[in-house]
Amino acid sequence: GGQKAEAPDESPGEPVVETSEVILASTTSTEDSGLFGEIIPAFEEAYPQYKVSVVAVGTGQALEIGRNKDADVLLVHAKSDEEEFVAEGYGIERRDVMYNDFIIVGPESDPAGIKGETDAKKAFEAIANGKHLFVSRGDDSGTHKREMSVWKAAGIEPAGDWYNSIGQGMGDTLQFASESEGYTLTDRGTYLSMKGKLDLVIAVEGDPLLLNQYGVIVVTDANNLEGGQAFADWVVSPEAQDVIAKFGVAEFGEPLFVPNAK
Amino acid sequence: MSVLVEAVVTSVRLVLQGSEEFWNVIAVTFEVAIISTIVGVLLGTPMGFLMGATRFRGRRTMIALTNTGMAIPPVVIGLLVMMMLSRKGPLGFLGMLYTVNAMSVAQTFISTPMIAGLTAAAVASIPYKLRLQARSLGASPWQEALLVIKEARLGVVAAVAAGFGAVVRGVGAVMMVGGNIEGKTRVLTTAIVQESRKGEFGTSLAYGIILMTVTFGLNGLITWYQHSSERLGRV
Amino acid sequence: MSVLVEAVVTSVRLVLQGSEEFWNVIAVTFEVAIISTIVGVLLGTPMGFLMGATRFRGRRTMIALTNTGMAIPPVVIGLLVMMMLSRKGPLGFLGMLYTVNAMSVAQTFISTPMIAGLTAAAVASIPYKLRLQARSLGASPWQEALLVIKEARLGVVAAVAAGFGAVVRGVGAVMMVGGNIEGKTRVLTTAIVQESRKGEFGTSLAYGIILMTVTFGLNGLITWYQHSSERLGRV
Amino acid sequence: MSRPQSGTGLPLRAEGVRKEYDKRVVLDVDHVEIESGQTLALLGPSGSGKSTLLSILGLLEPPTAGQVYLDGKPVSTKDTAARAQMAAAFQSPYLFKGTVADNVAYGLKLRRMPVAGRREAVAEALERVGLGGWESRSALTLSGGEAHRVALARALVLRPRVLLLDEPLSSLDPLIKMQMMQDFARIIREETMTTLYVTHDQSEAMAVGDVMVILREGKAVARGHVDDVMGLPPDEWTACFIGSEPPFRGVVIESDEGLTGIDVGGPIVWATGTLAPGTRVLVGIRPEDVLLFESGVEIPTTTARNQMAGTVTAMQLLGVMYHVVVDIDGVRLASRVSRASVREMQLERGSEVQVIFKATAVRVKPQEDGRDS
Amino acid sequence: MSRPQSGTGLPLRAEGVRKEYDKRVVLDVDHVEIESGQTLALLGPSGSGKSTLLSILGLLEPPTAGQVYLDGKPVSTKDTAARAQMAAAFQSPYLFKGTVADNVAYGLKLRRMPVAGRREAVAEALERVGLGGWESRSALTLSGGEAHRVALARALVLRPRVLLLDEPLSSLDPLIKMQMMQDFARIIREETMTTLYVTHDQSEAMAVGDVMVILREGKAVARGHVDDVMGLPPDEWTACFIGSEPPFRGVVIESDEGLTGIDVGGPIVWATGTLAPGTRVLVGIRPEDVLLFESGVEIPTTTARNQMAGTVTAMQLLGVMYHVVVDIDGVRLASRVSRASVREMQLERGSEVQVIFKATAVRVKPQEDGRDS
Ligand SMILES: Nc1ncnc2c1ncn2[C@@H]1O[C@H](COP(=O)(O)OP(=O)(O)OP(=O)(O)O)[C@@H](O)[C@H]1O
Ligand SMILES: Nc1ncnc2c1ncn2[C@@H]1O[C@H](COP(=O)(O)OP(=O)(O)OP(=O)(O)O)[C@@H](O)[C@H]1O
Ligand SMILES: [Mg+2]
Ligand SMILES: [Mg+2]
Repeated sequence: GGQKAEAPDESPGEPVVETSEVILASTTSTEDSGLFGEIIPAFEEAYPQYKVSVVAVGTGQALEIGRNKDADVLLVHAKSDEEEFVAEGYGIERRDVMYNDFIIVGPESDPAGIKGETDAKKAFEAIANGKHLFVSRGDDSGTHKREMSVWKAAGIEPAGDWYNSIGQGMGDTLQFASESEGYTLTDRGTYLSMKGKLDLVIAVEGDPLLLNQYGVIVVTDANNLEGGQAFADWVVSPEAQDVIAKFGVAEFGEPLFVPNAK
Repeated sequence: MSVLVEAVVTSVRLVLQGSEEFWNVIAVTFEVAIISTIVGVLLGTPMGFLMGATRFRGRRTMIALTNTGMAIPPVVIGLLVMMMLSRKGPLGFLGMLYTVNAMSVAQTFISTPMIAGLTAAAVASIPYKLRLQARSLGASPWQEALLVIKEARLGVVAAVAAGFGAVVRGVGAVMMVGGNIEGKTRVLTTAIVQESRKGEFGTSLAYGIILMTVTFGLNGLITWYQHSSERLGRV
Repeated sequence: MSVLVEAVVTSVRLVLQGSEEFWNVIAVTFEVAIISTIVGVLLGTPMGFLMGATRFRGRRTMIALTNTGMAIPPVVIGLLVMMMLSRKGPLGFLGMLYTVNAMSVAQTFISTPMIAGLTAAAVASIPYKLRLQARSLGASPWQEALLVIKEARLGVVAAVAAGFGAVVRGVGAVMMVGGNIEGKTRVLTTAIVQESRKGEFGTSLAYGIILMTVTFGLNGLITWYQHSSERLGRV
Repeated sequence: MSRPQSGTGLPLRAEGVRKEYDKRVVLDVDHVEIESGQTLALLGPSGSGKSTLLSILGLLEPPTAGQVYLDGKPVSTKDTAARAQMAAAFQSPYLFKGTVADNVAYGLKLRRMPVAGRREAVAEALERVGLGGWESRSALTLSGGEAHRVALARALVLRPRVLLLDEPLSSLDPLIKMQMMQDFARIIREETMTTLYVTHDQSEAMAVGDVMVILREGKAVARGHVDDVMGLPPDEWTACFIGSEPPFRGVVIESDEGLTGIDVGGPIVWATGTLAPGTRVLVGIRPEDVLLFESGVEIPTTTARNQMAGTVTAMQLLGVMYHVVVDIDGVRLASRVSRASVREMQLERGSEVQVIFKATAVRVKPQEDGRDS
Repeated sequence: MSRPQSGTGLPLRAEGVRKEYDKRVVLDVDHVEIESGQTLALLGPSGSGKSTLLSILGLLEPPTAGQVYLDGKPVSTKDTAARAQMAAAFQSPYLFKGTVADNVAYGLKLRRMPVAGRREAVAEALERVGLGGWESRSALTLSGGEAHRVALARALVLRPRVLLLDEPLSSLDPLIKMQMMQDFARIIREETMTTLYVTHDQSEAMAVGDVMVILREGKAVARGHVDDVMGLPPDEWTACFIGSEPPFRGVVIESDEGLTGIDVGGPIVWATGTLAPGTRVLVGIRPEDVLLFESGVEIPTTTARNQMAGTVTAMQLLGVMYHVVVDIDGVRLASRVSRASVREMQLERGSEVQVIFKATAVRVKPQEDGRDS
């Protein structure tokens, strides 16, 4: 069932392909990375009967949309929440799709002297102790949650003038950090895509603590269950994984995501 | 300000290249804006007339409420409409969420109070005796109301312009209930937000420039109409 | 709609608990709104008078531009102001970005065209002969303008209400130049957006309710003033 | 004029109408009625309630108390149908934005008159108010008088059954005023419109009015046929308001061959008509019928039956003419005297003069007991 | 009145003022001036340009061409200072929102008068227009006449050097009108205000005006002392406008003991004053000075020097009086006759009548060659 929509490239003469809309709720950072520009067309090519509409919002909002069954399938990166979501019965199952990693970026001057550091906890400690400006997304997004878990691991309760929680998207947050010469935790994809416009350099990378796992969830009795299921199945399929592996190489010389579907 | 230059260049390029994508954004933007303005006029002017030109209990409260309506953040309206249209919500069966219609509905909640509140002030400035004069010539209440609105034209048109502006500018609501879906519910404002979020300030401003240019065109027409009465001389 | 219930409960709780945090948000919200409205009045009413009550070349263009100004998305304004105040921008040295003042500046760009455009329509409805009468009694151009604005009071106050509404509702600009820094530049609208991003719709609406309640209070006052002239009877 | 029964077919009638504005009574008229095709001239000083009464009769303002009847049926401000049979022109012309034609055509449009006929009717109405061919002029830039005339045309063009005019000519010059007054008188008669004509100008009232009501502070202090009211004002104030002296009481002493001698307590006044001697009467003479001559001049009684000596007790310049009050052994008469005559006769308070007026100029009214006395 | 040199101390003067509205010339007066403390009565039919001229002299509208002088200095609409010496009351009272007091006090506030004095002045001005104690009434709900009076008070209270009044009394009843006219005449004299008084009512013009200008379609067709213009209207149209007949030409045939006989081509007209026989003169008589009697009646010449037989050629009812035109072997005279007399004498076109008027009523003006003839 589901909402009907015509294929955009429909022209008279050709037999009309009845397509149904699949609503994919994801995060702004994922969309802003441009990934969907690659995989959605590929999927629609493989499954012409489906048309995917991406609704990019905050992670929390995405899950909420899922709970309301306003989306058919989710692609987000907040593992524990995703598992809880499934446990509560809102999602059928959660499958790993890919990962990229978080990095800590900061001003060239690197007042906290953490450049080259590979231990995120140590880096955070340095920032906190030196009360160096730190910008937090503070929007319960996957990125934010990961930042909090790092603080937790470092045993720090971040607060004070140096700690700016701004409740905005990744792009805004990077912008803010760049403008205010602060540190922030970001996913590599967004950072790379904005690098040119920022006065920020990578300070810390490679800590396993900073891996950013993306998962796909089909929403329980979603409006377009078949479509959602089809997308989920496709995105973990070898051909989709292949598309993901290639994405970004052309533009940034390195892939933005590492496919790791089992 | 290299960004500004970039913005202008980009805007021109966008228009000239004119991808289907792009024109779709333009189309949706003004479809939503115009529909919600028209509905806003249909609902708002009568309300405005009632508040401005008649007397009834609770009138002032209604006016205060309307003025408050002018201040409701689009996000809030978006949230409420979304909750209405959500599959879990009372109107879920319509399956309207994340459609252009949903956006028009949400925007109408923005345009209506604006138009109503400002129309009220405009018609209130029409002397009561003029209305009595119309009555004495046989005008029915409806015809009288029509005359008053015609007489208050300058103000009413300004109200409409303001209402149109409010829907053109308001992004929170359309973002919320439209979902900014590429090729479907993406409009200029949501595109602007997304681009600026990505730090693509140039592109973001480019969309802004396009939006403002079209709006300026429309306002040109409105102003021309609004002041066509001036040929009748100064009163 | 359990969310609505949750929203009401939360809003009450927020007010009763009244964390410093919370009151700071309220304070900043209305500090910015009121400052930018006042500045908007100071700049907008004279502009409105010029456009509505005088004749000069390019007047209509100016009106069309002002009406367009009513439609500029706050995000765009935010972007531009941000580029001005950016460390790389011409006014970077002020170090004003991400401060409350920056927000007031940005919001003023929103309130001014609104107030100017609507004031223009209001004063245009005042008969020219009335102004001649004032002149003939010795009114200087300034005193004449003052009288016209007093006579057009109903419309002008509505314009101010609309301007206030625009700054209260507009989130894009303050988000962009204020940064929504917790405890510093966070205002109700930015909080609303943030909460809805988190999917905390209840809390989000709670803030909305609080914003609307205060605004309604203020509008109550405005309306009362606006119509206090009615004791003079219907004209 | 005795009060008619309710439900009579009088086109327009009102009973016990009162209007208060925040407790201040500005109008309180126990009854007023206009017979079909007649014109009621409503006079009264500024602020006496004329316009208020007009808008109540026009079903525009609800009275605080009282009832308006149209053709005997009670009507209210709600009755759009009833109001559609009326048309009013207010004291100040509230013209609508647009051209002169737009304004005059407004009522016709509402009545769904076809365009062609409309254009014709508008042209004619404008012609009538001396603005022929002004159709396309903006209504907003007219001169005071022009605007008033457009407002007038806007009402006249509807040829309503009931016409309500509030000082329609007050802003016009005597020339066009006279011309239009006669024009009114004619069309009102032709179309048998029932008309309420508010004015503060007696000559206007006399020219167009059949009957007349004078308001004073919201109360009707005089009503009746125009000539009666003007000739025999019921009281001092009314007399003063219409610029004459109050009538005086007298007794018929002889009456034959159409001439009646009346003892007014002092001089004998001769009037035309026949009345039984002993009849108590009210006698009034309009100032413009009274001539003053130097005492001692001989005038043949064939011309002016009444000749008596008197003393000037008061003089007031009314623009072109003087209003001179003469006392004839206790009887006060007013006279209109030209500036020139005043100069030549060197009139002043106390001057001895000869008062001369014609028998035909004397209005006599047998005195019913009660309010007149 | 000969044209004064530029730069004379005339308080208010304008030269060659012309006003066009989209190419239509609505005003074109080559010169107009008011002497200090004098009142210029501006008459003219509706639409003749009176208000336009007023707002040009009041520095409110710029003329299309021409120049206004205040005390001989050229002034323009820009000169707020010059305008501050003037005050105007328009044809329709544009009252400001607020109370009556707010309105009347407006000009005083602008002039920074202390509150106490202000209150007093306002009270007095309101008293003057018969609205004493109305301070706190809303200005928006006044009756037509009341509003006009407030507008008037608003201008009078300023005691300006130059006062501009546009039909100030047109919406008032004769009673208060007269009273206020005399009041004006007095204060204008007391305060030596230089006044432009627009009106369409001759009696008003004669009561308050010293000099007089009559406009017709934007042109000044008559100017001069009020009595001259009214007595000897320069042309047919003006005569008709002020409700008399045009003067006729004659030659003095004898003149002694202050009496002058004039041959007007047919009858001999006797006037007061002395003039050399043979002088060519213009002769005018106001209608209200002319009495009509049945032919054959004897009137002693002591009273009315001029007695001649004539034929009624035209009659028109002007409300209270008839305007009767009589032809005396080719000379046309107008007379005012009361309705009663008309009834009695059974006047109608063609009736033979005796025309009687006093020598003092005859205006004589030695004829300069040129425009008058
Ligand atoms: N809305 C109102 N509120 C209070 N008083 C009012 C209102 N309308 C009229 N009045 C008063 O009622 C009285 C009568 O008003 P109305 O207009 O009938 O007088 P009028 O006879 O027409 O006088 P005019 O000849 O000056 O027009 C006036 O004193 C006026 O001030
Ligand atoms: N703004 C304008 N545009 C076009 N025509 C105008 C304008 N103002 C006045 N007129 C015309 O100029 C002429 C003179 O107007 P004005 O008001 O001076 O006449 P008026 O002598 O005062 O007449 P009234 O006695 O009726 O007031 C009128 O015919 C009027 O229609
Ligand atoms: Mg009135
Ligand atoms: Mg005028």
